[in-house]
Amino acid sequence: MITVVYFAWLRERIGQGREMVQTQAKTVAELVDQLRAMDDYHAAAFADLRAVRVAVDQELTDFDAALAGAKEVAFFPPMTGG
Amino acid sequence: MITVVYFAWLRERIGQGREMVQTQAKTVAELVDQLRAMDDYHAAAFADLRAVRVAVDQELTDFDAALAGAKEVAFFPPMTGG
Amino acid sequence: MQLILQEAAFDQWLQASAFAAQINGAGALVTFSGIVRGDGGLSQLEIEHYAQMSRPAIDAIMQQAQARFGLLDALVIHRFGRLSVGETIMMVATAAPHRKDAFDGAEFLMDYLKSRAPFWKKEHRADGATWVDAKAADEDALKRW
Amino acid sequence: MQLILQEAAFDQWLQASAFAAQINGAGALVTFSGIVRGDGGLSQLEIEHYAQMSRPAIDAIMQQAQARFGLLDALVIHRFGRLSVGETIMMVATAAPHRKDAFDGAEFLMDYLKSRAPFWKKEHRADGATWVDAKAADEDALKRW
Repeated sequence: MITVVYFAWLRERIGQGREMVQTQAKTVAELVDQLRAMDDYHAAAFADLRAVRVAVDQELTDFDAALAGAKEVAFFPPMTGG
Repeated sequence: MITVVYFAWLRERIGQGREMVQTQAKTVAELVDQLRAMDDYHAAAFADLRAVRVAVDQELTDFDAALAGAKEVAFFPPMTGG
Repeated sequence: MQLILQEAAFDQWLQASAFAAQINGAGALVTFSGIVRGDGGLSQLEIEHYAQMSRPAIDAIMQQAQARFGLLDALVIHRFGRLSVGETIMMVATAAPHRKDAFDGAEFLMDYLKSRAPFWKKEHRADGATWVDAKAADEDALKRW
Repeated sequence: MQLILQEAAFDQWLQASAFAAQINGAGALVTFSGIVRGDGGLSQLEIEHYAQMSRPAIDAIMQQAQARFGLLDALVIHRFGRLSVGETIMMVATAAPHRKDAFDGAEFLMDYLKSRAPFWKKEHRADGATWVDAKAADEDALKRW
């Protein structure tokens, strides 16, 4: 089980900010494939990965990153802080 | 008659901050030659012109600048404001 | 170094004053404040953040800035929640012996906060709300560091 | 825009607060303050200026900065006379719609004040006093503008 969290328009498109996901995904990319297959909302959120950033256990990373031991994966648009 | 003013170590070396000078100098460089000839203090202050900056009527300029109509010439080291 | 993340408003000049008062040996202090602008009929700016990540991410950016520019100290305050036009969104303050490091440290912090701190802005207007797109210029700004 | 040249101490954060309060439409505020450091046993910093020239020279620098960076407003305060360690020598504040212009405006003002405003610093120590030499780096800093 892994916690998946969403922010900004990804959160809105998916309709929730947090969900628990049972997964055998070895990488972020595999997890994204699994999430896309869940329903149209997830598919829409992940339609264009160029607009999506990912953090594994609160560290920015990329879609190739391994998920071994990961507790929380976050998906969000490019950041607009400051 | 022209007012000549000095700042920082030029003022100290010359021993005064302001003097009135009767001059026919056409440029700053000619005025410097005249000042140098006045006494050893002036000669010492103007020994190395690379270390001296000049303003004519409160505008930074260079030693070639004309003095026609000038009221006040200022000599000082490179500025250290801020 | 101090990092404050809060929903409540803060007095940036009181914070800057307290920051300055506890520093020894600084020759240069720089502050930056970001303020909500009312452009294009904006009524409110909503700021969402990833609370579990924003503190460690900004802490890491601050440590990088301190090491790289020899900062004597740095302060970051960033709000989240809903802000009105004219309110201060965030501030950065840096202290260094000389001006270049204080300026560079503050600009480095701002450039990284813009594109690497997990905050997202949503602009509310009379006719709806839209998420602010990240600007290519902000991503480019990181390249000079 | 406001320029204050005075011998008396000033409260930089009170000044910054007043500056910020009267601006409309700013998205970014930057302040810089220069402080007397006690390096090498310095006891006092003496600042001499060319009073008839310093105001028009700095006014011209401020107007250049405003035009070039689209500043909404700018403030410069510069002291002269004798200052003790820890005292604020001068400050600059800039306001602009976006952060890059506010930062660039403040750095431009500082770079020009350093090398083009008629001020000279003398460092007083237990064993005597010496005029501060202009740094090649400060002259070089002007080349980027």
